[in-house]
Amino acid sequence: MKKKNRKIKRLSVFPGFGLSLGFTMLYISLLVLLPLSMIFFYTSMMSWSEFWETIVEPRVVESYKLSFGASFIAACINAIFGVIIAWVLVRYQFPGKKLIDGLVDLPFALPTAVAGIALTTLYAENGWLGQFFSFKIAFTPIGITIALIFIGLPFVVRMVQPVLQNFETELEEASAILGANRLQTFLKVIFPELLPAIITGFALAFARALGEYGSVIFIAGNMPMKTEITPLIIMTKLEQYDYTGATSIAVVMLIMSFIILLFINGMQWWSNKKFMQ
Amino acid sequence: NTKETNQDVTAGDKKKLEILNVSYDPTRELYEEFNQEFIKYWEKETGQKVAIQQSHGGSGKQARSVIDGLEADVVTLALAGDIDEIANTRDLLQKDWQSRLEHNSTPYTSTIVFLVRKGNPKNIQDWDDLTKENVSVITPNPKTSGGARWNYLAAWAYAKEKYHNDETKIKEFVSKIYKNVEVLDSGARGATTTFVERGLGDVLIAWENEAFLSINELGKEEFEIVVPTISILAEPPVAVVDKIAKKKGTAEVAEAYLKFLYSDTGQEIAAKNYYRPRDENILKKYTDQFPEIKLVTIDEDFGGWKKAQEKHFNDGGTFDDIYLPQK
Amino acid sequence: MAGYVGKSTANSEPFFIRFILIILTITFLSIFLILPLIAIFMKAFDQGVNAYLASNADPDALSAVKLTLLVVLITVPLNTLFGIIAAWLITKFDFKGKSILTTIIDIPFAVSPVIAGLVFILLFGAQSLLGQWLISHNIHIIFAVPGIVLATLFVTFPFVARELLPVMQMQGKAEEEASLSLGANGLKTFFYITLPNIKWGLLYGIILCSARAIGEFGAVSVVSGHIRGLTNTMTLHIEILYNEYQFTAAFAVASLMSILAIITLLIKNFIEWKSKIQS
Amino acid sequence: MSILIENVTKTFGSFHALKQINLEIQTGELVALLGPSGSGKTTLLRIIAGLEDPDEGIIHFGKKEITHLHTAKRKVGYVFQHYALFKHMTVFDNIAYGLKVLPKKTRPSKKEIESKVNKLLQLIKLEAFANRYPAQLSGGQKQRVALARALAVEPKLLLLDEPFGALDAKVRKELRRWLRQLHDDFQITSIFVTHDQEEALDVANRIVIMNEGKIEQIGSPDEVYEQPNSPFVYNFLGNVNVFKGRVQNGKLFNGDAELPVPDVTHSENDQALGYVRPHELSIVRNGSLKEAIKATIAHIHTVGRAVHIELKRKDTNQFLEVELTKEEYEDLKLRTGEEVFVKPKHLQIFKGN
Amino acid sequence: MSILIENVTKTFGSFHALKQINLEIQTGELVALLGPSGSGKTTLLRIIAGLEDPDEGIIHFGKKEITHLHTAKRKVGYVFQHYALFKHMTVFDNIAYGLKVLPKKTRPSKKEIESKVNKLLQLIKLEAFANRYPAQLSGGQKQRVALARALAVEPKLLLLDEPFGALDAKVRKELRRWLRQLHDDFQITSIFVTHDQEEALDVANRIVIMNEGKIEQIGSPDEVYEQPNSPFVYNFLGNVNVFKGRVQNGKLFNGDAELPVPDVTHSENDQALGYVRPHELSIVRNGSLKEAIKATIAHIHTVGRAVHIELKRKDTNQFLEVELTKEEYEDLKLRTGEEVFVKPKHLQIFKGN
Ligand SMILES: Nc1ncnc2c1ncn2[C@@H]1O[C@H](COP(=O)(O)OP(=O)(O)OP(=O)(O)O)[C@@H](O)[C@H]1O
Ligand SMILES: Nc1ncnc2c1ncn2[C@@H]1O[C@H](COP(=O)(O)OP(=O)(O)OP(=O)(O)O)[C@@H](O)[C@H]1O
Ligand SMILES: [Mg+2]
Ligand SMILES: [Mg+2]
Ligand SMILES: O=S(=O)([O-])[O-]
Repeated sequence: MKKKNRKIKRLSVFPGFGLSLGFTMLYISLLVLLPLSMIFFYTSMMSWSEFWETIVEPRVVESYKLSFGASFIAACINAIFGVIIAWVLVRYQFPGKKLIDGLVDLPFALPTAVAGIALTTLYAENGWLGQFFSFKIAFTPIGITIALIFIGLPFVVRMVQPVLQNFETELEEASAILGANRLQTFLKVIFPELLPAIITGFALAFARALGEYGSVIFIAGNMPMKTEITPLIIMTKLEQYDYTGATSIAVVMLIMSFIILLFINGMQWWSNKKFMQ
Repeated sequence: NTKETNQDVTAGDKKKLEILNVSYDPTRELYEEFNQEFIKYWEKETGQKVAIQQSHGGSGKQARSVIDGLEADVVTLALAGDIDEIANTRDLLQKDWQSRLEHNSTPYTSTIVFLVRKGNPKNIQDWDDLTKENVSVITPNPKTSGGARWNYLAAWAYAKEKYHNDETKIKEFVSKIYKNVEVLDSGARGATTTFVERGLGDVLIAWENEAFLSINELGKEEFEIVVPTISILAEPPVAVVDKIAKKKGTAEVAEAYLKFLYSDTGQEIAAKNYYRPRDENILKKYTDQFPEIKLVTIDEDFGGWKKAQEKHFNDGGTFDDIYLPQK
Repeated sequence: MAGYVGKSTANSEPFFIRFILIILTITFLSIFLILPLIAIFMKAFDQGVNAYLASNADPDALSAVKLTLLVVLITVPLNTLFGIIAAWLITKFDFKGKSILTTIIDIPFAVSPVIAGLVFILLFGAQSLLGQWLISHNIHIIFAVPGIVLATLFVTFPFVARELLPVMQMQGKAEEEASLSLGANGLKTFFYITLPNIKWGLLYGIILCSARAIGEFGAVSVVSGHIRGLTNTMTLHIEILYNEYQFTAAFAVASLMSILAIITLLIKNFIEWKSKIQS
Repeated sequence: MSILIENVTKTFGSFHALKQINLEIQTGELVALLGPSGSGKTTLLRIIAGLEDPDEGIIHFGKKEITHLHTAKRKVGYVFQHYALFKHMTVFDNIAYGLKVLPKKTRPSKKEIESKVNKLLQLIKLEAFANRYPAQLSGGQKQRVALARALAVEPKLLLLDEPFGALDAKVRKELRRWLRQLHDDFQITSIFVTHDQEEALDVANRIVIMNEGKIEQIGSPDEVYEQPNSPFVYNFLGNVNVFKGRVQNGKLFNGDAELPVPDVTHSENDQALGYVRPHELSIVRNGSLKEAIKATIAHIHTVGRAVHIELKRKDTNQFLEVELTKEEYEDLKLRTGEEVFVKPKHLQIFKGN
Repeated sequence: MSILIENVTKTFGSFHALKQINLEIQTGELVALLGPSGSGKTTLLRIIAGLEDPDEGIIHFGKKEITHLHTAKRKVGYVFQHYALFKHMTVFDNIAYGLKVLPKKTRPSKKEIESKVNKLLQLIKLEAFANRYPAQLSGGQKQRVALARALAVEPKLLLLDEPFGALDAKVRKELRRWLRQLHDDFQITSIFVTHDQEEALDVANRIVIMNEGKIEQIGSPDEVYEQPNSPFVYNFLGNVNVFKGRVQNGKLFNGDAELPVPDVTHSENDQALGYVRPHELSIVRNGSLKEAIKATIAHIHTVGRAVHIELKRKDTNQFLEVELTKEEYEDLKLRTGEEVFVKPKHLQIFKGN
């Protein structure tokens, strides 16, 4: 007697699927998707050619180069030093380690404008650090990069740290027993394991740096075609009551960031797929 | 203290009268003093208590906030253009708002001067000196800062006179000045900081009232003010945002508030805060502070804000020409 | 001075490499974190302790502190609730579009704070239909506390969820299933089993979320309206002070925020230390 | 409580984890689910517990159909593979949990709970450990706590998923004995999962052997060990020597050997597999070349009174395993490296290859 | 390569993990380190591999002292308990790793590496899996890859830490056999850690039994099983029945029983423990009340030709375990619940309690 059951299938023994799905979707829709849709809505009021002209204007293009370039370099530096810092914080013992570990999150908590002003104080030509350099730091792309390093610093460190903490030391030992030296072990065994975390941290730092405004404008110099970042251009458009112009550039930035995040997620998914199943 | 008065009233009787003055950045001390005087005045006149809320920010941003729904009863901004924008995009006040009060609806004015380092080491006396090759100039970006637009137009006015309206030469002259600009901060305060704190630049182009402020706040011993031969009359206008005031039932008090700026008390307070009062008598009292300069006006020399904005500051305007690679 | 915390001798680097790496770390962090922090405090005390105290006791400063705390008190619980529910949804159930949902949660990290503020202006501003309706009904969202709350919610949105996701994923479902099989209902299971297990991760997320909520500037600046004593948060108050040439006062308030940040970080370290002791 | 499982099917995506499972378990039985990894044992247990919904089929507890009843209402005791103890609760609180979450009306008083938990603590001999946290217990102790926790709610049905999975052989043995006693004392129906053949044979009244989502055989330990009904079961239950070849004239042709086949119900010329357990092989010094297999002794080791001998066939180089008693072994005086003959006493033939 | 370990001591903080370890291992031996959890097996192995530095003592490989030589230079093969395969490398790359990281001068060419790895893949029968990642392998396959990886560098010494820890009984058996063969083929010295008594007895040439950081006994499997030199070893190696009591007049007084003690080198009135393995007990239907123990049969189960019988003593309620051959069992016609008498054939006495 084969009996097909027609009752509604439970999704899981865990309760609250409908409720949590509903709440999550509602919250995300109201708080993220609906507001974000506005920039697409405003942009759509432009014709395609207007849109195109706005986003490829030489000053804007120059600012993309600067923003993407400086963000990329900052994220790279954060990736490299993030790994070193995470390594030192996890593996070594030295006085003041706890303090340093705690301070890593500071850029999240400090108002970005304050950070910008403080960094400018340090790196201006007559600043504490700036005076020791023969070249200008503040008001050049270098200064911008420094501000972006500051605000993105926690991402890589905090992503790599737990992975390193949970790293099976046995893998390192296996490598050592097989005759590898420390550098070989790091490059061939440890680094590949850290890579997903580094990439995620890099992506988040990069995305945040692209959008950063508050801390950068103080140290940027804001010279058109030279040290003008894209978020500043957006602000400029707003000052001219050009909402659609501002949103169209914002759309470009958002889509690029989104693609980067998606790409990173895709890579993660791909590597999981490859190694894990 | 304004703050306490505000709170008193907010907490006080039901028929509370409250107006919001949306202003631009460096008017805080001016209005802090003025509001107290006005509250006293209004209570004496009508027996009503009025509370005044203040908002400060970049002029353009403030205008945008009003357009987007910030319920200002009065706006006291840096540029007529900003108030025009409010009138145009949302019809919150009539298009001819500027003719409703005396002196172009500008109860106080200012002008553009130079701030140089003590002793004026580069011997900067006039606009010509800013075009010299070894002079480094600090001024904010006219695209993001309302004040900076006055700077630009002042330079333009000087060149216009010098080159007798030869547009190419004027442009070349202004362009030379801006080529000397080392840092183009997004706002006036940023520029001042760059000049004062970072020690960058030989000269800061600034509003007269801000130049005084920064000397007073940041060091009388280190800087001095240089007045050029020609400058522009900077007219920060004021207006009642009619529709909002009407809705809130504050039209009367708002109108009175602005009119009070023209009173002796108001003019005196403006002068004390380094704004040039419109009232001749009071201005005379402060001649030490406000030397005479030949001042052009935006209406006469530039055909009003709208035209000036379009010609110089919109995308593709003369300011962009200075920075964009020549085609 | 440079000891090694690892397990085995085979896994340690030569002394000079350890030394160099530690020096590199300290130098890098000094340049990028500690010096800026010192700069802030130096500036804050530029005019002495009294000026410092006065700046922080100014009624505008106090009302800014109050508003900031109010915003934190509203946004952090809301985002915490969301974070828990979203993490529950994503880790306990399988459904289509899960990975997209997870990516969407990341989006606010990638949006410029200025844009984050702007979108709320575009949505609720007087130029939109919704905004006009709101104005005609005298409902104030932007240029009032709700707007500031919304913008802060947006910017701090991913923190708790992001913190909880890996914790709950690692946690697995076994203990909850055990609880259910012992007859406990969903709510009891959540409060007795799930919550105690994720509490440290949750607190960590809450602290990061609070830190960002306190420190947020760009987005809040756009929607605030900057009305003195009403809609200025601490960061906006700092901006205004700065714009009025009151640098010392600006940095005094900023140093107050750094102290707040450092306190949250201390709490976090304390929590981590405690959770280490527990396990 | 008796359990009836009818036509239960479960898929994960396109993967069939369970295929048409039918199983009846009597009240008081102790049934072992045995099978290789991935054969669906856990899935079946989870479906019985209500932690997973079957795609098809129905389940009865006693006379009641409970196919879709929520797990919280089934009142089964479930002991999870990795214990799933509540890490943040003491041993006492872990055991008391099921009582504490009862609805107010049916919940025992605090005192009653306490006395009940204390009784259970006594039963699992962990009275002194009541206030420890799971992290402070050894594997065997954790296991007992998990059991006590499941028993606290007085379930009619106890489900155990690889309860002794990660334990030391000695501890394992102890717990097994303890489980059987417990089961006898409480007279509850129990199903336990294992992939350890010996454990299943040792503990259970009845064994259910699963493979690839299907039930291969159900029977008493003796039945499944002595009369496996498929090569899979033969292979899976303990050690076995396999002879692959062709059946002809009542003989299995394998390598150089021709092994006599007891009952020739098999059609001639069939490819076939002959199965012999190690104790069903004997070693002789001289054998007729055809009926015995020539092999070299590779390894000898003694466990208790059994001697395990590993031999390498001369003809195919394959290994054979023989189990002798100590007496037999000493009689033969076997030594590593020696050449001997191996003879199956009993050969079970299955068709196919 | 022979290994000499002299007076090796190791502490972690204030905890003594190894106390004065002395051990000599001959070239080609396969030695099992056996002991309960926490007894220091892994620590000893790690010290031999150079992963841990001893606090005291010296270690020789052959004639060379290598106590402080860096692990990378010891050229030992080490198989970790949980395999420690490189997750992001394929099976091929895992095995090739040790060759690829050789200094340029001594590194074989790419082709040589390839052919060597392929040979190893053939050896572990995973040719078809060369391009898989560890996550795509079953436990047994992973294990073999870990072994191949260790063998690739042609170590003179192979160290294995619980190599079969987490595996299925059947897979385990297979791998054991394979390991022994490998060991014989390559003639390398091997030390492997286990906590499974049977495994140690099955695989090793010699067994080292450890307890609390000390070596309890060293000997061949037969030696340690048949002649344990301490109660600990007796207890630890497989099943044993313990009789606790007082020795008087050549008898052990235990419960109601008076069990004859073979050699009375023990002083009278001593508290003592008597140990009997299950196969050293016999069951009789009638017994003199004093020399035998009255007990009820609690459980019977058969594995192969052995029958395990569990009995509950009438006097002390303790459990006894007896192992009979099938023939003996069938002769006696025992049934669960029956009352019988149990008699030790051989009683090993240790002093103390
Ligand atoms: N949630 C799931 N999603 C997809 N496949 C699943 C899921 N749960 C189990 N499976 C698959 O179903 C099959 C049976 O799994 P199950 O856990 O029942 O095996 P098992 O017999 O308990 O094995 P083991 O001895 O390894 O525990 C496995 O192949 C497993 O991969
Ligand atoms: N790095 C360490 N720090 C402190 N104690 C340690 C460390 N490594 C091992 N120990 C302790 O030393 C003792 C011996 O550990 P070891 O790992 O050698 O045991 P084992 O015999 O291998 O046990 P198992 O069978 O559980 O693997 C244990 O009590 C363990 O807790
Ligand atoms: Mg399972
Ligand atoms: Mg170990
Ligand atoms: O200060 S921002 O967050 O807007 O950069």
